[in-house]
Amino acid sequence: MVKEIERAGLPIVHMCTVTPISMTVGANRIVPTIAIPHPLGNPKLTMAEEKVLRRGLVEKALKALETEVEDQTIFE
Amino acid sequence: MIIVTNNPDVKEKYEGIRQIEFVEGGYKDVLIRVRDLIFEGHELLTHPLMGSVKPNETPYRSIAVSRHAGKMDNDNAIMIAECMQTFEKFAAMGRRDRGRNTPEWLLEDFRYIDLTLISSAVDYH
Amino acid sequence: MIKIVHYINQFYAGIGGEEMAHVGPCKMDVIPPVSKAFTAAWKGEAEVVATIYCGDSYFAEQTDKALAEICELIKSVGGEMLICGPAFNAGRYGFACGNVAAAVKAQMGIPTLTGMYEENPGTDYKNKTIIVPTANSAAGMRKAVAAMAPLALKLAKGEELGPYYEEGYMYTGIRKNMFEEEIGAKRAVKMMLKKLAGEPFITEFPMPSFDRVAPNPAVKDISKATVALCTSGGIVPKGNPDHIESSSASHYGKYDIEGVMDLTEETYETAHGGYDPVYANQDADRVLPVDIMRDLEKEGKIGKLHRYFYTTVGNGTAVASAKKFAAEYSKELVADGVDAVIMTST
Amino acid sequence: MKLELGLIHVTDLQFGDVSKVEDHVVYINQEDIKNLILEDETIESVELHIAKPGESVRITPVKDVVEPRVKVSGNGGVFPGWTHKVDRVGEGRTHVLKGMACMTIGKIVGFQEGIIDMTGEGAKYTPFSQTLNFIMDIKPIEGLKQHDYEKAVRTANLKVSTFIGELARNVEPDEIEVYEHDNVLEGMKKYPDLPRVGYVLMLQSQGLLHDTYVYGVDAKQSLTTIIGPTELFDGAIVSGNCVSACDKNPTYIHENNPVITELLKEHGKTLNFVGVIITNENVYLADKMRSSDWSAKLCEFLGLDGAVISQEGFGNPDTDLIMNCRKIEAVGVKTVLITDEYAGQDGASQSLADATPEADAVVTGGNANVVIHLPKLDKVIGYTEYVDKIAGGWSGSLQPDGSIIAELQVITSATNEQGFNKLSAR
Repeated sequence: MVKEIERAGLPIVHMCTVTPISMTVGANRIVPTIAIPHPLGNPKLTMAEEKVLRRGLVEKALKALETEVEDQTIFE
Repeated sequence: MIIVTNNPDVKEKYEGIRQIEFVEGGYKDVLIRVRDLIFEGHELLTHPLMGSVKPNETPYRSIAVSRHAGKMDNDNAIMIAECMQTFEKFAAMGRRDRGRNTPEWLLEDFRYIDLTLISSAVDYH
Repeated sequence: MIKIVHYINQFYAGIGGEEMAHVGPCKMDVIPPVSKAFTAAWKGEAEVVATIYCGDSYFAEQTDKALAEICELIKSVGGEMLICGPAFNAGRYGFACGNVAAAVKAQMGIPTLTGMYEENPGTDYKNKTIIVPTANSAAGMRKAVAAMAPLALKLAKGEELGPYYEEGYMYTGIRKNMFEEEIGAKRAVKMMLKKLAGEPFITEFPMPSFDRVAPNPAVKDISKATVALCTSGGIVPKGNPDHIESSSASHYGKYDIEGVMDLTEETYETAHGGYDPVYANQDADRVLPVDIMRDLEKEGKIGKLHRYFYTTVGNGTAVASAKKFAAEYSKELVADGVDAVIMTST
Repeated sequence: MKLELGLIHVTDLQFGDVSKVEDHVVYINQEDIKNLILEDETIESVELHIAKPGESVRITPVKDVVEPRVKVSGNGGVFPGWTHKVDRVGEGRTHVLKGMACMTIGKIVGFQEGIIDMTGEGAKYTPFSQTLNFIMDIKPIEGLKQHDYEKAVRTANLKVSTFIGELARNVEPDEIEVYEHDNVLEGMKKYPDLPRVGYVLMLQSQGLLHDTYVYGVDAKQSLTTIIGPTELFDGAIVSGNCVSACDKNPTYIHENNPVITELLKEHGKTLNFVGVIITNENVYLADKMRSSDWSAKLCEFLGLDGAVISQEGFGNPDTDLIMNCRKIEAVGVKTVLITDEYAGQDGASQSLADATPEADAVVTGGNANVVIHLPKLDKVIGYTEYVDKIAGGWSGSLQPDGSIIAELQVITSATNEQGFNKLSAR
């Protein structure tokens, strides 16, 4: 899926928990996330804390989009 | 180890000997549960597609994972994903209704084969 | 004589370049030289009875309409086969050729064939029509016609094509059984000897798509960019209005989030059946971060959050249908002027 | 090591008063066979049939197929560990009743499978439409468990095949094939310039109805090991595998292993055939890791340049195949794989459950999902009521007129993964 969007000419960042799957589906920019049922959140935190966490991840994804890569890259 | 299964015969044989996680549901539900356990860091011990009985024929599935949960194993995650893909492929062929209209005598055989296959792995380890 | 219809774009029809890409399908009054080259190659066994052109933009933007018009034109001249292109390395022309050839074959049941460069995105249709590889520019026209014409003739006559590597079309990925001259074990030993000697050999089963798509260049200035959100986590408006299935989804969702600042328990949920949905149902931002994107938009950290998000249900797997969905909606994203995409998966 | 196969070309198979081979005709006294089979107290009854190429006959559900052979000189006897004591075989002379096959049928489990048609569309796909077939329909005593039934049927066929093979002991063969191979040292000295090629033979070993035996040992309990090529020609490997009709390896195909035959033919000419590595296909992942590690290690120890790898069965053996390929290529040994495909009825789906870019040389036995239409045949030996239940069949496969619409995978050995057939796919 990620590959199709990349093929259409759009830079794409894949945010997902199981990064090896992201690698096999051919994503080039990968940002690892928290957990399967809540990739961009953590129900153990307060709403405010969660937003900080989520913002951090999204900013990392934007950074990835602004970064030139030559090969599949995981932005830890 | 934990045996994830929807096969009552497996439950009956290993109850009290091994940890059983019984899944109310089909072949795919067992795959999904195992996938989630892998994501939680349990190690996959048996191949999810064991046996030559195709996933669109038998409604039963038993898969062993480790009790211990550590860091998620990447190869396991890929393997379960590939198995789910293979399952979907056979499901899309839509030949059989995976047990819904299968006569009891045949279901019995499917349960028996699933039991003996998982036993071939579990009993030696 | 077999009646063959030829599909080309506005450029090869001599109508004009990019400035004329908006024109709709039209039958040419005079058969153009590119079509005549095919007729000549068929040496009296077949001929191009009509040439249809269509602007590349028109086709990309109104695909269904264009296809209907093209099918109508083919019927009106009694076409028994359709050839498209060759498109060489022209991306949108290649897409149109592949799409037209695939759709006409599926809808009208007549054989179709096209030609293009191996890296043309239109080669995605190689499992739905026969695509002949060509050079990457029109300088290879003569060779392309020479390669396409005999295959077209075979197809038009209803003959079965041999394997792709003998006939010279692109590997379709559609597996077809056939009987060989020798048993498998002998073939394996022969293949082994060739592999050991470093001689060329042809595998009977090419391993599936290890093809990688090269990364696109980075976004120059994200603060000016329009960023779209997509997810395979099945986030949908509460009530799942389009009935996206919880697994093996047969369609994808496209939802307008104009004015939506935050996904709440009351307004959004997940249709995903593969994981515990409680957390996503409580707060769908945990899967699709609309709240953060709005904040960043307000702060000028991104140019704009795209008005629509796209959603599918994956099960951590790359199923063929999901691939098709993404291929479809990525074209919309491009057309809508999106600069970059964030895809989230569960 | 040298083994001579004395081929006796069988031109006809008949029931007769005395069991014997005379003028290329095999005569079988039914009582001889019945007495032999009924020695086993778990067997209630047996019915015997003969089916010949071209006849309008359908045989189903087929369990195992065996070629009758007898060891006339050299060490040991055929099917060591079963009908002869465990003793090394593969040298001397063995007589073969070429052109006939012994097969067992019976309801072991409901979805047990395998159709052999002696004429028509189905006959094109199974090699056993070309053999004179001696068929044993074996019924168990009441209440016999499936695994005991499978064992009884398997053993019965080996006993009968040994008995029939014995009839050929003193018959002058029509043709003698000589198979010779060298030990590692000799081979290296004799053919220093030829590429060193081995064969990795994967054996199904997942459990009941999915097992293979080597000299009587269940392959799942064995580490990957080395076996002499000609040992298989004396029945060292026996099949207990009766699921996935199209791509399991019946004992007959082990006895006639086509990869070994082809490699022996080329030995000393275009290549130096170093040896056969047998490895298993277990359910337990750690076993898979260990067995494939061992395959690669043995390829390395033998100093191979190349290895042909053959598979057996569907699904998780794909994982073993790919692991073997990847690890063997990683130690610098070039591989060619033999497999078959489940690409869907339209051929558009992914063929294997696993893949790797190293697998760049693959031979395929064809797509097992292809739908075929088998005409009604005059006579059925066995039970077609199971056709709706077998792999590749579905509710309604058996048509009211007696014809069958089903996938190719219903046909015994249609997509064999040792490369026994001419069927392929592109």
